[in-house]
Amino acid sequence: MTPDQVIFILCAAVIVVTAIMVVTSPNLIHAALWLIATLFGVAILYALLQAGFLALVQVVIYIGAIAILFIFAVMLTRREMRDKGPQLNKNWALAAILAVLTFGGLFYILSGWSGFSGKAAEIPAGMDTLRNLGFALVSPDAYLLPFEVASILLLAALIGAIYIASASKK
Amino acid sequence: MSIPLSWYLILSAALFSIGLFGVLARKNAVAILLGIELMLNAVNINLVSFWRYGNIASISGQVFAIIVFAVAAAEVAVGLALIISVYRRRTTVIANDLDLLKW
Amino acid sequence: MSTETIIWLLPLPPLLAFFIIILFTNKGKSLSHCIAVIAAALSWLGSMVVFVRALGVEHFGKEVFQSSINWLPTGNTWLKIGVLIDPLSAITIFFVAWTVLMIFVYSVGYHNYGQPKGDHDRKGLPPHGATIIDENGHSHTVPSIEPMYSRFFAFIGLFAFGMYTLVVSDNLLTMFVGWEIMGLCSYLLIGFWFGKPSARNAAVKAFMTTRIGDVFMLLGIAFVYYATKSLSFRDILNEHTLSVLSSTTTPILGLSAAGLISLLLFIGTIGKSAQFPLHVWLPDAMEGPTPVSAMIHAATMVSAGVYTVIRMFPLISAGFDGYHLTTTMSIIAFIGAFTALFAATIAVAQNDIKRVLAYSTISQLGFMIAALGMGAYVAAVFHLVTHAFFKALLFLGSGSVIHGMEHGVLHTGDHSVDPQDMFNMGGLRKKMPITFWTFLIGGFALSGFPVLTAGFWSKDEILADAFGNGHFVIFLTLAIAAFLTAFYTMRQITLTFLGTPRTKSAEHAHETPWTMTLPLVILSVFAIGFGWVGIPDKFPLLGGILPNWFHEFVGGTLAEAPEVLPFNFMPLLTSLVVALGGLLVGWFVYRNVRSAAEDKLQFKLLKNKYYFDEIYDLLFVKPAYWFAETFAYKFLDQTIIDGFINRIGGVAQSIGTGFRRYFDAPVVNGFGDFLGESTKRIGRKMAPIIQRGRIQYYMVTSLTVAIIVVVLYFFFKA
Amino acid sequence: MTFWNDPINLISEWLRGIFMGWGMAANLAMVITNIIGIFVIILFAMAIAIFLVWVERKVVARFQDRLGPNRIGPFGLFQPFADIVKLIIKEDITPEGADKLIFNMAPVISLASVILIWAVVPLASQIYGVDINVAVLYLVAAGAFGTLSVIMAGWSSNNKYALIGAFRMVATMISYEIPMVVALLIPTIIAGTMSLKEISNAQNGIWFAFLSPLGLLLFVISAIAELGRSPFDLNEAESEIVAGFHIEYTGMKFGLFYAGELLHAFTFGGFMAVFFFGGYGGFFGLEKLAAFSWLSNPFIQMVVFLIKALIGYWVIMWIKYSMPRIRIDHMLAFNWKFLTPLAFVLLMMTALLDKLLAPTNFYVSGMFISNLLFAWIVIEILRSRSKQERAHDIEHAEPVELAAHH
Repeated sequence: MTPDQVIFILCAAVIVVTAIMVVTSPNLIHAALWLIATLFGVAILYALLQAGFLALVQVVIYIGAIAILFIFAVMLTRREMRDKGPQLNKNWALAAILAVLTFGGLFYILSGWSGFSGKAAEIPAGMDTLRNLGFALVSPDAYLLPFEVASILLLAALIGAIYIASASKK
Repeated sequence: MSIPLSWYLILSAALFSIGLFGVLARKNAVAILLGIELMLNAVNINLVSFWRYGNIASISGQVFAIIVFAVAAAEVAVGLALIISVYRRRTTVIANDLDLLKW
Repeated sequence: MSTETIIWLLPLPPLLAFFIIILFTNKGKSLSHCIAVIAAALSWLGSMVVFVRALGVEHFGKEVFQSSINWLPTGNTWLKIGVLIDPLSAITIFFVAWTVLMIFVYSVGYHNYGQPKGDHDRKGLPPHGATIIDENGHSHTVPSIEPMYSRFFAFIGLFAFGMYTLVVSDNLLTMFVGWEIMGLCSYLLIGFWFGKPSARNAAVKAFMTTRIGDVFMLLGIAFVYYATKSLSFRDILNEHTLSVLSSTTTPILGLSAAGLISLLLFIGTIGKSAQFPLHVWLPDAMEGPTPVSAMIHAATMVSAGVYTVIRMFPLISAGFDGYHLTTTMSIIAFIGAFTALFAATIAVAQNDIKRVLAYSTISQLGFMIAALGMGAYVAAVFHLVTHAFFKALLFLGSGSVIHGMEHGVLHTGDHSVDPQDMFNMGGLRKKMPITFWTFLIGGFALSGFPVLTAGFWSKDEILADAFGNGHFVIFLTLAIAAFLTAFYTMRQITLTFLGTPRTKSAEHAHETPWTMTLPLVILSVFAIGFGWVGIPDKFPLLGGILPNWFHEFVGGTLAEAPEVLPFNFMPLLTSLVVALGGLLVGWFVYRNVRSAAEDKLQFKLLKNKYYFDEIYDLLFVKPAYWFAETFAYKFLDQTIIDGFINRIGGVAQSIGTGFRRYFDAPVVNGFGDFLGESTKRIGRKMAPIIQRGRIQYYMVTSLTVAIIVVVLYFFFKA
Repeated sequence: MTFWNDPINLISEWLRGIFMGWGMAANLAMVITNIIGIFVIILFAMAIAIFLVWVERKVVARFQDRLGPNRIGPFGLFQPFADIVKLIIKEDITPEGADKLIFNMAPVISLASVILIWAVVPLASQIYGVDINVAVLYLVAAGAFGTLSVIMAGWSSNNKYALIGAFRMVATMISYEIPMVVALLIPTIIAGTMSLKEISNAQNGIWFAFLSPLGLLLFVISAIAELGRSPFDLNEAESEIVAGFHIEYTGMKFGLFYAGELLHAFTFGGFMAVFFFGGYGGFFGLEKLAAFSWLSNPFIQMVVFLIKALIGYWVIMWIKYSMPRIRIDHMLAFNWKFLTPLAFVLLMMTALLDKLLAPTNFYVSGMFISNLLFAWIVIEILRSRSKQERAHDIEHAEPVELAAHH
């Protein structure tokens, strides 16, 4: 076992356990905090995959913005927090079976794939993936258009969120 | 890099399934969104690991992941806004109570 | 700046103007028109630079200005978009830039800039006039400013953007985008005075009619993409692709792929360029403000239709050996020639000054289409350009006339006088001299007044091509159409400008402001001068004085330059006769047509000629009227075409009734009712179980089904 | 490689040599060395934090015309240790109804978010935790944990004042993060890198403070808001919500928050130095002269850096103790309606000018003057706006009912 593998296994364990806590925790604030732990684990995975930029973006966006937003939303709808009853609906058993089936199906399909246990090549020395990413995002030959479209999407979401959530004027 | 691709894929499949369970089984709409976030993260793990284990020079995987970030942020913003708006009108965020549109 | 950069930027200013006006300066009238005119001027400037640089390139057809970018990833390849200026688009951008700029300037005057606000003007209706009180205490009624002044400039800005986009495109996709933007704008602009029901209907009609063509065009584009995996002109129109396309057969009519594609694209043109049988929208489109008519009829939209066919000419002519027309070309030539004649006959019987021009436009476009159908590529382009100039001139001139008449109407206060009816005019020559002279130049160019005007050279070239290539039927048809053209043009000029005023309003007509007359003057320069760049080398006396620059320049667009036909006196003679004859006849017939001819001296003086008038009336006018009224309009248009359509409708209706009574009601309905009822009953029973309105149940259900399907798939695959 | 010009590497090589001498695998030795390095950095940061307690108390006393701590040790230097002892022996209270785990984790995360940042702080050209190429982003990411700790503390305390304080703080931090990130992008653009070390090196010729004074101003303002210090200390506005999100914390848990805040402020002082004042270097080319080559010594550089950071910290304190508090809505409006647009325009301007002016000789002067010009324009706009508003207010002012004269 190399240090990489140790880190991966620790991370994976954290991710899976916390993810299960996210979907089962009866207290929504706890669920949101568990989500943060999950997301942090995923960020470490990115770092392990040598995508440092994505790891930090993951932390900034998910933990710094999205998770906080979740906590805010939970607090703004806090009457639900007092529901001490079950937080799962009636067919949670069916849902669990479906989830397990999905996992099994994905595993089955993936395991039949030739590249399943592929090894990663070393990133060649002198290749700056961050630079490549930056150029890819602003080059018309690559992803300039999707990038711009994403910005429009964010703008639309911003306006839409403000409009929807603002108190209706009567 | 001594970790085979399969580890990442299995982890991401597991995360995806857990998220799916959350989406299907949680009562609270906010919790459903939490589940969706898990699923999106699972997708992102896949994208980044395919980038790392595939052609590194082609940066597509990372770009896609970034776009997923953007979409996730947009989705959360609008989704939570909707939930808050619904909560204001109906004082509930239980997804299954919101069943007025059945006819 | 590199030429390519300029070309990329050409469509931008009008678009920016559109957004700026719509979003920010809607309130400021002078600011809005300044922005719009400056935008048009910028595009004009860019176009001129591009054009001049294009002139400086030797063998410009081989070396073109071209640049493209990757736009949309499609699997492993990219859908590229880009710009292309070759001789054809260079010449097109030249006249588009000029006419568009002129129309923008003209619009300032046309919409009464600088006049007071109307007394009871409302948005969506033409201005009704304003009452002002001068320093002496007299109250006058004067034209009032258009209430939606800024909006108009925004719309025409967008329109100009569409046209520039279309012209500079190097591929069918962006061209189609420009095409559709213009379709939208023509809808918005024809229905600009949406308060008038007629304008509303006309807008809808124009939109719907052109849409028919557009659908086919889109099919054609899809077919092109399917067949060649590209939409770029340079890719489609090279010899290899063309030979592949022309040797591929399709199941429809036994056409080759090239033939079918060009036919589909041509149907788009039929709609856009108002060819028979989709011409119906164009005369109605006169409901829009006059600059719009000029935009639509001369500078942009209808030209766009012809431009497209010309652009796709190599595709259309794929398999053409120079003498025997392909099926597609025959269809195109037939429709063009027929439209030319058909529309000309109708134009003869119209009284509305703009309607005459509308039919005339249809007819002239028919000329171009016919020329193209015969393979006379250069002639078609030539006529497209000259026609754009003189028809824009005529439309703007007619707008000026109407404007002057409206002035008179407001002055007299007699609102029963229709300012567009030519029989209410007369004698405007003295009231509106600039308009008269420019209109005269435009009219003569339209009729093909020999040697001097641009229309003569281009029309002559079409006739020469028809004659020289042995298409005598087409030649004859076009010759008659040309005669009628000259005839109704002269009729129009005579009724409008010559003689004496027939109404009080005409007496008080007034020359229009400089913003309207300046464009007329500039355009009339082109209406005369532009013909001289295309004088055939072998033309007697004049040939060779000026080199036939146009032929060489535009001919370079095609892979092999079209050959210059040997000179023949027959078509020249014909065009001389029809042009001069038509003009003369028109003048003779109409110079004295007026209700009250009290002046006895003049009456006596003209008596003998009046006798001729009778003969002419009997020989030409009556038959022409009859032909126009009874045959073309009542018989052909109403009885045959409409009758055919009605008959189809009737037959379909009776079949439908039969079906309804004996099949539909008992069998289909019975079964349907049974099915519906039982579905409903099942639904009622199932609804509480399945349709609960609960999102998570739906998700669970659909996921279950999905998993089952996947499992089954793998199960059976294994 | 001697101790004087590369101490960290020398020590780590030496340690690794020792571990491998004990028969450890190379990998393991590396991991253990790294862990030791991490501890060293944490200890260094904590030691600074202890020192800062004294600095803060001393400075605030002088601002308020007092003497400050002066009993324990020379100049009261050992006061912090007395404080620590006091905090430790105090009763550790967890309120009734609090969410215990979260309640106890919040101060840890708060301090951790600050200490995390120290991993990338370049104390000197050879003394730093790690030099990563996305360090600027890393700062923001670490800041996200600070936000998290605040909301955790506020929520888990089961106290409405704490929750209100947390909400205010989070709203502030999320909002002011935007201008701060944009302000950080300005040195990034000028230096063309996100590595803090590279940014420091890029200022050897000229400090970025001269290239982008407005960027510096933006950064200072948003950093203070991010810290939640006066005039942006709505989160703990004593007169309104008692003490904000850490109202329920006692003993060392409060101590952690307190230390975290002080260290955070000092860290931002350090970032001011790194991003705008040349970091450990920035001697305007002086170090190239033979007579001044000692300036390139890592220990000298570290001292220079710490002095610069302390000056930055002092500026932050100066503002804190001389400004009154701003109302929460004013503060958010100030950010969204003024600071954020300003930051974006400034960013675009900088990016554009950086590209345009780079090949010319007017680079420095052009950047500086353009900033001044821009500031002038903004001030003019503000002035005309406020004039309009005043006019509007006067026009719509409610007439004051005067007491009737008898």
